[in-house]
Amino acid sequence: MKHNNNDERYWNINLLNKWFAVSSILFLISIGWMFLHDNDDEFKEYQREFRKLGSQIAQTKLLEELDKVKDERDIYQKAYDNEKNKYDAYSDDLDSLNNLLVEAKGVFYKSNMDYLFFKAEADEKKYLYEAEIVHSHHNDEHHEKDGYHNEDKSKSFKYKDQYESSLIILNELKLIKEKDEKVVNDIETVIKNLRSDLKIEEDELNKYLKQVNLLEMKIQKLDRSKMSIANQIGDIVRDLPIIDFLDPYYKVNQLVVNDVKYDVNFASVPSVDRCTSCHLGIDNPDFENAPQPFTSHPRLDLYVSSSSSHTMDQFGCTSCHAGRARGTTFVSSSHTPGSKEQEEEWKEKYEWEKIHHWLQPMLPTKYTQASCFNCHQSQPIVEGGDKLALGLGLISTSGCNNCHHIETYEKENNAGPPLTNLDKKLNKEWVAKWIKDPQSFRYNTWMPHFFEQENNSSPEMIKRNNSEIYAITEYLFPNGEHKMNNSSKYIGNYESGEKLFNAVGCMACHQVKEEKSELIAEELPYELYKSKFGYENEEMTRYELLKNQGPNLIGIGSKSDAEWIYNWIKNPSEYYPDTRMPDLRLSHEEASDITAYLLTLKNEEFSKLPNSYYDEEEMNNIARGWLVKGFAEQEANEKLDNMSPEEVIHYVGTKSINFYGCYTCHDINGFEDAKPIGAELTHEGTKPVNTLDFGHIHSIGHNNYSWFEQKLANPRIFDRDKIVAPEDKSRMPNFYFKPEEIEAITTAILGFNSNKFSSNMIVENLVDDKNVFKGYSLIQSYNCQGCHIIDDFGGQIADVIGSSEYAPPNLNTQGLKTQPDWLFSFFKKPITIRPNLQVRMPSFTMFSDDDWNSVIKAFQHMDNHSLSFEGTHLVDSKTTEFKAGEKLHEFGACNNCHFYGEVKPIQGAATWAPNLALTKERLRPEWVVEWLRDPQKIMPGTKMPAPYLPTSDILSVDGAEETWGKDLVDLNGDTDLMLKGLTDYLYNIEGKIDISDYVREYFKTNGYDFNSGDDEDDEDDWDEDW
Amino acid sequence: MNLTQEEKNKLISAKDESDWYKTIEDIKSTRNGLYPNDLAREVLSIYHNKFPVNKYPEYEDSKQTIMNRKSFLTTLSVGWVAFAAATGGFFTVLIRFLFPNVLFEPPQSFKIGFPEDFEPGKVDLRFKKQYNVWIVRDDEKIIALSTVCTHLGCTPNWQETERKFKCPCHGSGFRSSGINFEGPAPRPLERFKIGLANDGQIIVDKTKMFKYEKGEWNRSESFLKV
Amino acid sequence: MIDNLKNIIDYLSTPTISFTILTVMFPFLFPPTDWFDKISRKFGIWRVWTNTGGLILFVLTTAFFYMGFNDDNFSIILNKPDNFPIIMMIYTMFFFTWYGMKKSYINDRRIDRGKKPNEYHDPDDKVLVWPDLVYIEFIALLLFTVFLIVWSILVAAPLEEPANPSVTPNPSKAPWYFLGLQEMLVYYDPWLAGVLFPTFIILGMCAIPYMDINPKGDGYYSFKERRVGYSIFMYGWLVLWIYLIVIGTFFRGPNWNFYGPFEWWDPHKLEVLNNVNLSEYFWVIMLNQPLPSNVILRESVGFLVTILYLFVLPVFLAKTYLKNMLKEYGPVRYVFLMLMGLSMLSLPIKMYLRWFFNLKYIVAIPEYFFNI
Amino acid sequence: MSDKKKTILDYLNESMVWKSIFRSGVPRTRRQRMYAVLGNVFLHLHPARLPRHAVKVGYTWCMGGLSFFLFVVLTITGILLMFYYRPTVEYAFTDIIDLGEQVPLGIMREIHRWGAHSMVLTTWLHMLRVFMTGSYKPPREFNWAVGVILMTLTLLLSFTGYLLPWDQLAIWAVTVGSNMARATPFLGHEGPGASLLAIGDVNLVHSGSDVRFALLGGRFVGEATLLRFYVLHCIAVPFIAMIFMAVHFWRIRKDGGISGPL
Repeated sequence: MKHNNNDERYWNINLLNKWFAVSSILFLISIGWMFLHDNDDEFKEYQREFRKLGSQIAQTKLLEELDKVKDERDIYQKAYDNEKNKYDAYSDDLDSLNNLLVEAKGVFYKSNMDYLFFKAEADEKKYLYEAEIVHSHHNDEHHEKDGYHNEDKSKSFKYKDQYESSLIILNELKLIKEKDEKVVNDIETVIKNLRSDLKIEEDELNKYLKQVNLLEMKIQKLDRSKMSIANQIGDIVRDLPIIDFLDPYYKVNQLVVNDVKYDVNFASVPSVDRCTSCHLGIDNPDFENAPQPFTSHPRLDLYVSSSSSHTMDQFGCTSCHAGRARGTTFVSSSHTPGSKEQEEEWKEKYEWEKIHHWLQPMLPTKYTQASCFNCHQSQPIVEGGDKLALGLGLISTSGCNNCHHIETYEKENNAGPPLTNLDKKLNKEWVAKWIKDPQSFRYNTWMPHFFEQENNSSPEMIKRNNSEIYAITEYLFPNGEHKMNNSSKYIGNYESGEKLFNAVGCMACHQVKEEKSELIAEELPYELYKSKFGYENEEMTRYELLKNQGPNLIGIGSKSDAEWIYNWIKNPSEYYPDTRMPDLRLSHEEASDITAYLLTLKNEEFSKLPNSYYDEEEMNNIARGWLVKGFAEQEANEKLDNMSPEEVIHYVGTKSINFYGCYTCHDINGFEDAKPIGAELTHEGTKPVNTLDFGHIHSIGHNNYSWFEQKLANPRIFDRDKIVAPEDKSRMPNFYFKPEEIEAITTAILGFNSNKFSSNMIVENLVDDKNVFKGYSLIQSYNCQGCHIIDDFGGQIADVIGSSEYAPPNLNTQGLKTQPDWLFSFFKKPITIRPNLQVRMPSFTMFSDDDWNSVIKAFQHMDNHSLSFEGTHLVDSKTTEFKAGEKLHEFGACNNCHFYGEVKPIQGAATWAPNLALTKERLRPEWVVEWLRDPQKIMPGTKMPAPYLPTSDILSVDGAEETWGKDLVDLNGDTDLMLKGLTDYLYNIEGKIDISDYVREYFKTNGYDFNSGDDEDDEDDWDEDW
Repeated sequence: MNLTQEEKNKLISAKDESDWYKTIEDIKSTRNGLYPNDLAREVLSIYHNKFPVNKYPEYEDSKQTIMNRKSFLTTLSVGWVAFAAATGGFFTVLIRFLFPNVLFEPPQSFKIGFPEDFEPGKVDLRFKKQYNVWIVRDDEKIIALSTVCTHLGCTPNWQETERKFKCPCHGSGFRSSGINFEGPAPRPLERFKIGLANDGQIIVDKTKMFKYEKGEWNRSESFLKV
Repeated sequence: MIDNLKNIIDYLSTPTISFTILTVMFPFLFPPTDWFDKISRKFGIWRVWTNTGGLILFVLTTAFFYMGFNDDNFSIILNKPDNFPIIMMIYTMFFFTWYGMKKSYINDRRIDRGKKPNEYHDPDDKVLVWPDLVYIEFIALLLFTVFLIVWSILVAAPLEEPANPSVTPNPSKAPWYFLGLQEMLVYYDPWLAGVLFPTFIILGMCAIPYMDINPKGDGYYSFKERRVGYSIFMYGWLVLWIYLIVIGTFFRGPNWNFYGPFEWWDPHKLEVLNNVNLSEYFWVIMLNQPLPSNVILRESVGFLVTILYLFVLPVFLAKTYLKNMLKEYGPVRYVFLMLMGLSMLSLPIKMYLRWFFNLKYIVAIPEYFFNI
Repeated sequence: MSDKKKTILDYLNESMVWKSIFRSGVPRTRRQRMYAVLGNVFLHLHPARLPRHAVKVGYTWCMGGLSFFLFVVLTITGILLMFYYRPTVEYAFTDIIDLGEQVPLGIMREIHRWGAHSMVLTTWLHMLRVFMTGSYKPPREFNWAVGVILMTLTLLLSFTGYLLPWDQLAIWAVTVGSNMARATPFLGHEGPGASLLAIGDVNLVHSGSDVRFALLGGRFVGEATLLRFYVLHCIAVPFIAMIFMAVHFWRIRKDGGISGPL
């Protein structure tokens, strides 16, 4: 062929070469791009920044540290240099010694090798000899079976002699070895001794400079410019793309938290938290003021640190904060902005966007406390969980969990009083006005507003609501209304009534508070449907909530009559067996005085409000509307025609009560078995957002917590711009919550979720006796903390009484303090313990024995003490301690304040203190010892002084025995023994135990008038007199 | 199977393209309809001379620079170098993919505190339960001993009065250094890697073991000098 | 009587003895030179490769296993389901080696007499694949399937306790086909026995056709025409691989101690393992000195020996005994063959050094994991 | 012929469907027999005609064929086992128990395991035969090398499968086997030279970055190893083995069919 080059070819080879070159280069570029893309991680940026920051902080600390050691460093350094010089002077000796050592070591090496090798051989001989013995026994058995006895006991074992002779050689070798070893050791000791002084100084210097050295080491690891060249190269190489698996500095940090589960529906898998890839300073207090994401956790005492109760290892991050734990970028970890502004800021800064398809976005910081509920369900009041506790308190007080079933937070009591026998208490007019507008009577009532809301304020709806209220009222009074009876036999002296009201303990749960104010609403992210009746001045807190256990009693005189009030306070459970109001054991006189006082509290304006009226046509319309829901229209009309007006009213009443769910909070005849009307909230916190009906409201964030906030702020708002039949309108009433309350309740709702945790994380499972939690919940729902400080919280009544000295006692350490069986009997039948108090422990007659036991268990749980029964404390009155205790007691003049049975204290009633004869029944001796050691520690502010205990110095003075007595001197200042002696003495005091009658008589005759705060200065003086 | 001169002339004298194709058909039919490659090439070259079109300029270029060796080498070598590098990169992907960025293994190394936390001459039993390690400090060094008896794997107990680890199962005894001296244990206890972390704490790494009988106790990682 | 026999077998199967016996016997079974061939024929050793020899081999093996299955100790090992393949391996290896050798000897005799080997005339006389080959293949597959199914029905696959990384079984063994390597670990460090040698094995095996430039014996069973290469391969294959697998499977018990087949695996058994490095021999025992702290100086003797063995010896041989070989094979082949051959030979050498001189390492630098 | 009654087979043979699949009828004539082999993609592994010794079992031992057959058996039983086996530390062991206790025909596990052991043996014997007949000699030298690689792959397949039951036998066999990888020169963290691969304090080869780690997916045999070995066993190694097998078989034909004396 002529055209060889082009034979059977179509394409020009050069062209193809070019194409090949181009495509190969593109291939190469794409591969390179792939590597770069893989290496382009957001967290690495943060880690680089953090490294810089860490080195800066270490640098500053180093400077501080250097400054600190500036003065004395030279002293240590000099001492070291001195020794070093001395040591260097020995260098010739050292060299020859080292040479000797090398030689000796050589000798020893060989003799040791000989020994070890021969030992192995001897061991083998031993094994062989053993095997031989075993073998011969085996043969013996064999022969015995055959009836043949081997007479020859001294069988010859082949290895026996070998083994035994080897032992002799072994021992010789051992001796040689040990001799050689000793030579080596001796030389080493000499060398060591030469060095020992230097070593001491070196250690001293290093110890002194420990912090400096550590910081320097740290900086060397962090700051590249401080490294050796090899390390600098290594530091660059280790993080190069592709080989960054070898030993990278920048890497994903993760924590597998086995006890926290992420629910993937078919199974639950352990949570894997990568948050610390960027939040690098979270567990390091040095980074307190560092910018995010490096800031240390604000509560390292409670969380994250290894000494806290929620260690990072066990709890990780997302157990509390939620979010997409495996995410390694700002966006992919599903951060949630707390406000619109933050959202805008994030969009700007991080290109933040909501992660769709992720059901558990991070909780905004203000709602983090919701997660406490995951584990602390049964014991929700925990340190750092105030907001959640307030939310839960509000939920049970407002009765949210009456209408809404919440599996994990079920209702314990009806939020409202029973309406079963209203005819003994109220009249229809008051009731109707109340239903329509509860706050017009009491601006801070817990009863919510059903009417005059956004979706029922049109004239037609007002007309309809009037008829509904009329029908409900009629339904509630089947037997006619209450006849007001203000007979004088119920009315005593209102002035002493007011005093008593303030002193005896009513204020633990009730207040009489008229002041109110407009709500100054800051810019809220939601629309608040405000109350026109004003709000409480104080910000709502858990502590405020204690005061609102019972209703504010303003206007009570306009509500009911003397007869009912008198009977109610005299014995609350007679009218309402399930009431939480306890019996204060008021005498007739006391009760009538208080009644007189309460009747003076009037609300005249309420009386002037218009009453509801009967409107037959509207009533029929409403009835028809409901009938049509159940029957065909014609049938419905027929039914309606067949009803008498009374029947129509009854029908409308029934339907309305049903519709508004009145029965969920109040007992109402005919609705005993009716079910709650609200949506179940058990898993509300993790309900997907798309199942929440936002209606036409677009002004709020599209996430669950915004919806909850809005719903609470204006429950009817999602009906806005919708066309809805009256029977289908949303009907959640308005509680006129304040913004802080809305936040607290939203926190709690977010806590009602379906998150999964291992059972060993749930607090309830960590306690042997589940009754503990019943106790906690009783303490809460019966408002014990209204009077007492329990678990460092509560005792609000002290604010009213003025002086904590005359307020109910602080119950910290209660679990360790009293003997459980005594406490139980005290609960069942309270007696006077502190004779100088006028406030009294009420009788909680509604408590069963079980309940009381639970309360005792709860107290014990708070103090980690769980004994139900304890031995009697036996006292030997012949011991030295006892006698010393007696002496101390004498010096202490306890009888100045304390009762000894019926023996009155020397000082006046104002300083009266508990009956010491009661001690042996009431208190635990271990606690008494601690109490005597430092009363202020257990009960801050107590008037009880610590007994004076002579120190050994004082007791060793000549003639001390005359002053202090032989026994005390013998104890020679041993505090423990002295306190034990004193305690023993106290347990030996005899006398009457219950002095209630005596004290009551005393105050009846002498009056009780020292509980004003003015006396305090005098008492302080008295304190010092001691 | 080349064109005859007559056929060539016929083709060259073709008036226009339609005439050209007619001629081609004729030539084909004279050759039993065969139209082999060589023939086609020849025909095509005549065609290109006759109807020069810029449609395939590179084809014409190739005639002028049939074999420019230098350019051939450069384009092709660039191509191959790039291809080889990229393929190398691809295999790097395969290898790099085998090394995950995070590990889900339970941590095998752990911090146990500062050297000062350990008293000389004491056997520290605090880490026995969680990590199966005894920390022993003598005058010179700190070591981390495995708590697994070398006989049958029971866990010995430390007896302070006799200063020995005694195995409750079969009575093997070990000194605080880990050396076996009584009972059936065949070997001394194993030691783990021990060292200092950045923050000055001691770090014990259980992935690395040191056996006395292999002479590994001399290795610098098997003890921490104090 | 039986007990004594068992004791004798136990004794004979000690690696020292059995390996020596095998190694000594080997050149007479596979005679690489005329001299060995002569002896082999003189004492009738070659008769192993006849029907009678095969029968004796079979009877002996079967008798051994029969005794084993009836022995309290050996039956425990033999009855492990995973050890059945090794029994199968022993039988098939014996049989096929014998069968191939028998055919080789027959062909060798034909060639000696100037005839062509048995298969020579076949290619002129081709047969159809369908149905001859297809059919016998089909039948073979069916029979093998039957064999597999029956085996599977009779022997359940083993399943021990669930995996537990903190409880190490004693002994822990690799899968049986790697036990040769594990056995090598007794004598060499893992970087050699576990990494370098396997690599050499694979490389060397791949290289066989390129190294064996003997054109004879292509396509038919034959021994004599290529007896040197043949016997080297067979030594590597049968002794250094198959035999080591058998040792590893049957004769290695707790603590990797050796146990005779009929011996009880007593975990307390002690063996003297007093191994000394060459450097210790030189410095401590010969020169009565401690080991020098300089690593290179300390191991200089070992390095010297290694260099002598690996680099000087081939040069020396090339100049003297193997002059012809170098000429015939060319330098590349020669160097490669020497490297592979000396590596292969180093295993038995190290074994004997260990057994007779307790030599642990020739070069011992544990600091860098470099032990030879 | 026409008077002879047609059998069902004949009808079948003449049907359009049969013809479309097999092209020729029952191979009765020489031509048809050769066509049966040539026209069948599977039988086409073979030539149409062979030297006589190639059909003598005494010469071939049939070990190569059996090895391939076992590969097929193992593939089929392996695929079946994959339906019931989950390669996780939670389930692997119990799934194997269930194969023995409740899975219908769980005996597939036995067939798979014993088949695997057999395959190691048959490849070894195949190699032995090829050596004994000198069949590795030119022109088949390359195919011998491919065969050696295939044998190595067979061992790897068996080794990776050994771990999957996740019992003591498995985990320790693999631990012992994979421990050798840590001694790889330079690439294993306990191999000679590895400690030289350090820059300053940065140690490049350690237990978290060496070849053993790449093999195990972790520092010790654990969850990641199980998954890795599962993938290697079920996909990666068989995939590579199939490529090499294709080359091996193709080269047998291209190198002149079965070996024989020249």
